Amino acid sequence: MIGLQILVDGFAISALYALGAMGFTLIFGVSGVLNLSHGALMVTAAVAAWAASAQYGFGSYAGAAIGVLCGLVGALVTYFAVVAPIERSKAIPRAEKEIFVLTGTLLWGIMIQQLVAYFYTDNPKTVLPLIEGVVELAGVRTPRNELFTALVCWVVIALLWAFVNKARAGKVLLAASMNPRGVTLLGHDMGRIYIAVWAIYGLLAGIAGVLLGMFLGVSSYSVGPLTASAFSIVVLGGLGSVTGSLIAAYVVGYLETATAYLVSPAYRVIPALLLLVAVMYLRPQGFLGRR
Amino acid sequence: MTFPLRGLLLILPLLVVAALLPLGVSGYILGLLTVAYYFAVFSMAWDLLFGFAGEVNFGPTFLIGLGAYGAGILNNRYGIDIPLCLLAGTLLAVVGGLALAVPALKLSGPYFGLVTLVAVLLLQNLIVVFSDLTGGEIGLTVPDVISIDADTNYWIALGFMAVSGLILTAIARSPAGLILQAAGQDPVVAGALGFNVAKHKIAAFAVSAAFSGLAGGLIVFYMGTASVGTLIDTAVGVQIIIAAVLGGRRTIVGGALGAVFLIAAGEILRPLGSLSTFVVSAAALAVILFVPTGLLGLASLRRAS
Amino acid sequence: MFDKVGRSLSAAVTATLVLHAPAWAAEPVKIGVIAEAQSVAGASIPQAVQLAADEINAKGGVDGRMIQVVTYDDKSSAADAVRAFQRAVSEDKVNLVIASYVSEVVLALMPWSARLKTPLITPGAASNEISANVHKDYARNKYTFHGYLTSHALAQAVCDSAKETLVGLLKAKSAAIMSEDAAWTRPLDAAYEECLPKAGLKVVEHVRFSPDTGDFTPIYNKIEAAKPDLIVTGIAHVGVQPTVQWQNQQVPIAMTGVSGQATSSTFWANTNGGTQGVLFDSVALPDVALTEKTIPFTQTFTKRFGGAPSYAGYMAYDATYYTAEAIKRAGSTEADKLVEALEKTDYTGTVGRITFYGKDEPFTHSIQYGQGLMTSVLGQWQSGKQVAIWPANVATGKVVLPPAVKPAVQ
Amino acid sequence: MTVAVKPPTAASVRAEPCLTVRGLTKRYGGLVAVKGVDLDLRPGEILGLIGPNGSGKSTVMKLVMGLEKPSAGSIRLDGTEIAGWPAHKVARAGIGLVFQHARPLMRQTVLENIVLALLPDSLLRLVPDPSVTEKARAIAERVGLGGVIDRRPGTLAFADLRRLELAKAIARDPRVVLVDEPFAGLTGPEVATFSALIRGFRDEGKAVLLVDHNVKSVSALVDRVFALYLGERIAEGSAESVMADPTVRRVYLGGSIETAARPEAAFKAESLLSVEGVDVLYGKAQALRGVSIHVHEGEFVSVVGLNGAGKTTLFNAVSNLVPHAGTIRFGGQDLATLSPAAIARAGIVQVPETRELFGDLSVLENLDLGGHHLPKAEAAKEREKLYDLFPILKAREGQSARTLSGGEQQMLTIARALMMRPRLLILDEPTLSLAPVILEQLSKALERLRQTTPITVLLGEQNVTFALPHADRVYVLEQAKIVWEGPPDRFATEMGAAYL
Repeated sequence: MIGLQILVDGFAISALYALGAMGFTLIFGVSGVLNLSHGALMVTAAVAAWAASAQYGFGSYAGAAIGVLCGLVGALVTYFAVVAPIERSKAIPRAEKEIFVLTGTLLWGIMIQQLVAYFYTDNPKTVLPLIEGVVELAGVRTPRNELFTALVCWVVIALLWAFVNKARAGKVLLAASMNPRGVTLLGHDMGRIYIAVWAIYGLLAGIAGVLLGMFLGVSSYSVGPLTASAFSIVVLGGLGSVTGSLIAAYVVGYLETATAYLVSPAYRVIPALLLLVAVMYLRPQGFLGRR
Repeated sequence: MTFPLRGLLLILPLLVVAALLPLGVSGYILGLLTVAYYFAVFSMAWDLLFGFAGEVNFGPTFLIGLGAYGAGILNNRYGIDIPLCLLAGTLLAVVGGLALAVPALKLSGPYFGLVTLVAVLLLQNLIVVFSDLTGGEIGLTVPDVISIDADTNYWIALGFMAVSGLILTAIARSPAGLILQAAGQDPVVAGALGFNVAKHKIAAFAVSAAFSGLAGGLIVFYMGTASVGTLIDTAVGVQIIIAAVLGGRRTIVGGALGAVFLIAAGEILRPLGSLSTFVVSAAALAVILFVPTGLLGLASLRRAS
Repeated sequence: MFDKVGRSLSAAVTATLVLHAPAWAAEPVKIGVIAEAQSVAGASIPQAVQLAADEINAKGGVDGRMIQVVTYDDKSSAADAVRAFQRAVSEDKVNLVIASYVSEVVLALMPWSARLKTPLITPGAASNEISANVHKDYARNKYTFHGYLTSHALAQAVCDSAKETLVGLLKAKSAAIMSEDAAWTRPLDAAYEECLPKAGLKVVEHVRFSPDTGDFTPIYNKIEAAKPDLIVTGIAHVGVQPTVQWQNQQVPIAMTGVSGQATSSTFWANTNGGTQGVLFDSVALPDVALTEKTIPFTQTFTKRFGGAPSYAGYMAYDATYYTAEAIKRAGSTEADKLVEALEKTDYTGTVGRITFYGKDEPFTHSIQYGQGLMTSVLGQWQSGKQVAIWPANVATGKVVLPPAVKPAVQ
Repeated sequence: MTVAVKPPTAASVRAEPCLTVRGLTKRYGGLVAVKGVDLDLRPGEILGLIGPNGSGKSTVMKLVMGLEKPSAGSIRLDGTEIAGWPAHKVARAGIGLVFQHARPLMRQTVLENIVLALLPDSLLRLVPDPSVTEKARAIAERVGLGGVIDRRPGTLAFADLRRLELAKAIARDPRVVLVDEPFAGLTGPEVATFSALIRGFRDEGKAVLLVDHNVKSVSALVDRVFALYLGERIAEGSAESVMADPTVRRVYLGGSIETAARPEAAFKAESLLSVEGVDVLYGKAQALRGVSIHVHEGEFVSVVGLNGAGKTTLFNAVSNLVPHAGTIRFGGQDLATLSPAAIARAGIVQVPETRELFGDLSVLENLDLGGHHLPKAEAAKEREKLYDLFPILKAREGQSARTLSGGEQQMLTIARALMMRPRLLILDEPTLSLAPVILEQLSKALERLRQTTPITVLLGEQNVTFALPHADRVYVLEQAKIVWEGPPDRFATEMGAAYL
């Protein structure tokens, strides 16, 4: 019974982790950027969805759409206002672009966090779920919302997979993540590819944020932990490997759930952190990363 | 090699002015600066790792926290004298520094950054889990403090910052520091020149950890309390990093400048309430985008041209 | 929106002169207020103190001395609070400080209150440690007053209210304790373990979870597996998430206890109504006449600041009044005399009759708990409103079963 | 430059070797970069280790220095086994390396860079030693850096940066000096100065290993040459004998040459591509000097030159991948303002030396990415045509590009570029480290392309045999300059001898 419960409960939370991390790894793969304002963008999307539906009286569907849109806009603003200027700056030596992008997006994330707290306080908020009620799943009572979350996550992941592997435009993104110079020589401007990738990232972060808001709730305090968890999952899976992130999300999600059930909810995150440290020592490139 | 001398001539008057401040400035401002000076040491110690050893440490607060809690717990639990507590805290931080140095030698860039971040998260979790010993999220109160006199505390912090800055600058500019920079900038070339890159980096970690840990311990015995929120939280680490980048990377002294600047800015912007953090972050972002060399870099740029 | 911006700005202004005291008047009494302006619980503190001070000043002040309030925003950070305390004492020369609802912050301030010999009252931190520290080293820490109930007393209130209202209704025989793993919940949980059985509730499960927890499914499943009739909480860091998930997962067990966030008036909106049926203990509720002072205060406060006071607001309002009385009794704002006078406090405020435990009792300088003294109110969220269930003399409604809880069968 | 070989001094021949390498092997996954190399180096001797790109010469150097760990074999320094030691131990044991690309500490002065090389590996050196500084100044004077001693490397001229590398080597005072491409990017007089400095090492009794692409550039300096190809020794001996060696000549020049040029007058008068007076600077190094070439529509033009002559730089300038001075026009349009991608879309498609395939994608997917701008049906048609040209690609259609052999990868790269229907196809060193039999297939495919389509091709090659047969016109690029232009049949008589 407990095994079954772990199986059911771990599934949705892991799917959510995966969706959150996927966009993060995608932009790293294509543009080499680790976006430390990731958590702030997810929270922006969730709080926007909450505010739209709970405060300004839009319906829950319109609210969710507004949330996702805010994620998209936030991601593009992050790219144009923070990342692109750093990458283009001549005053920053090439070898130091990485630390500048990290610090820059980190500061940007703090700015977003502060604005959210300022306008909507730092109280946690939950987005009104699109579907309510519970179902019995092999004896485990599961909220429909949890199933809905898992379902949406997987549909989005599948769409992303299909886009990248099947659609012509998506193939270019995949190719760009393997060899940017190669796609340039084939006549694709990396500048436009970056914009496309950030847009996709924004959509993914927005969807993940809104789902998180419905499933677990967010507050401006969630910004740091959300970024840290995406960062950990992505590194664990192998930077830039979308499949790796998916696997890592499930490993972390189930490890946390199992710890909560079998050991104690108080130690929930500790085994995952220890695993991460162990993997870094033994296999620094992560599960599916290449070096 | 004339720069250090000139730098000293520039800094000495500043120090003299700072030392005389208690004669004319209120206790509150002194208290503010006291904290700023300890943060200055955090930033300078971080800069030794980043600017010279080339290691991006996202978890300066891991080392600080070890020093602070190591010292605080001994005093709180066993009533051991402050100097011994500080020593033990510093040693604990050095051990933590060595533990970070091991992955630093194997990993690069974001991978190492993540390990340092995870170290902070683990420490944070452990403090909450072992709240019997650590006081958990409500913090640890130490019975003893160094002094309750604002002036004395201020002078101690100022002296500590000056001495730390001097030692760290001396190390950074010494022949050993030159080797460290070579190891940080291009480990392959440094190895080919016959330098054991690992040895020098480990030493840098130990030194950085010692200063971070000692400063962490001192701040505990200044405030009379240690808590996750004030010393370990990643937000604190971010502030230390921002201070160093803002002041000017690889200058050591820049970290001190940045730390004082940040705390002063926070105070000046206090009327903005919660927006003050927003404004400070925005200002720091603007500096990063437009003056990547930081405040000191800006100054030296002027001089060069 | 503009209203909100204006409010936070005015709350953040560093020092606010209350009344333009006439030049010939006696030296004013200065009260420092340190709290986070951004959080709902914290923002009420300076507002309530201000309100009380205005009222007292309008009636001629304390022996002719006007009360002047100086506020500081500590962003709930111990370091900021210590800095603010230092400034309050050495720069702004305040006579007494009312500070924070966060135990960490108050514990960090305590030694400073001792060192700088300035009385400190917390209107909302619960940790037993605060008053235990006063008891342990009275000579040193006597300047701190725990102007709120201790965790121990809070647990007692939860047990008392459960015994009288829930046990019968739910035919409850057992309970599960669910607390965030934090220092403040340790004494709370210990007290729960002690008093729940006395209330006829066997403790069948005790879950402590990480305050960072986002997904509460495992916790609820674990609790359900133990088949308790009641969940007793000890949560403050989390609140919205466990409540919403309790509702989404239709956990068929009623939930009561100490839930810091549930006392806030915005909790219904933040949980999208997920809090329907949630029971919680609070020192006061907006529409509940604990004393004749409660409702007038709530109304004046709401009118002036555009929202109901938080629990810490009630305590801070009362603290200002009993401080004024103590100053009157002592005839001085000199710290030791003021402490002595404060210890003799017997004041009926908005939350009940306030008296402090003496130096020989384990929780020295914390507010005495008990019927006829100060108790807390058991509230329940019902259709967007906080309804008082217990004590019976102030109740404004009856318990309704949460949506997922089935009525007990004989 | 004339070939003047100095006879080895009697002493150096007789001396015992100080560095002995036996059976040195290095594998990277499945690729064997170095196969059982045996090599001796004596004190007071300069040995030239030569080989084209990808021959494994740099790997040998890295293995000796300890920058890579050998898979098998032994490296002895004066009898001590040092194979597998970390670089810093190797360096302390007495081997020094002069990197090809200057890698100074950019934030320190020239003097500090030299001081660094003089320091012992100690943590406790906290006080500067004035005698070290004095010594560093003396070394700076010796290599000709006396005037710039307080400047940062970023402000130095290219030759001075190279001097700095030598100064560091001198400071270390190793018994064995490894020099990677000593003369790359230097002008004639600078080469002379550097040669003198390197001879200085020999005269002090040090053993010197010069690593370079070809014999020509080092022939004046070396006592002996060791030629490496595909990780194995192909010749060893005096510079003359190695240059005369048939294997070496085949590797560098290919076999006999037949040409089938069409006269320039056969093409339209205006050029499709015209490059005029293009200069490229890599930091301080001049990679191209006033280069002008033109290509007519339908013409097949080869640019031949040794590795490092500037061919890749020229093509990158055409694609606007490197900043350059001068004008480049394509079909009358100035390319200066176009992005690399826009230039590719305009019809100039490169097949880069590095291939730039998408390793994890299949052959089919790689091709489809090339045909991305075409409607799907057109792309499929184009693909069938290319399968016809390179049948092996059809057989490998579903395989990921990473798993292809080098030759197959090269064919895929060309096919992928052709999918874009280029107006001008640029082929950069397509023969790089390919086996002869593959070269033949590739050559046939190119010939067929030339015969059956109106394609315009600009080919950059070191391998003359591959470059000449298809060419209508040939340019020779040497040390960043075009030194010869003419039809392929005149190449052998006018340039053949001096080329290698």
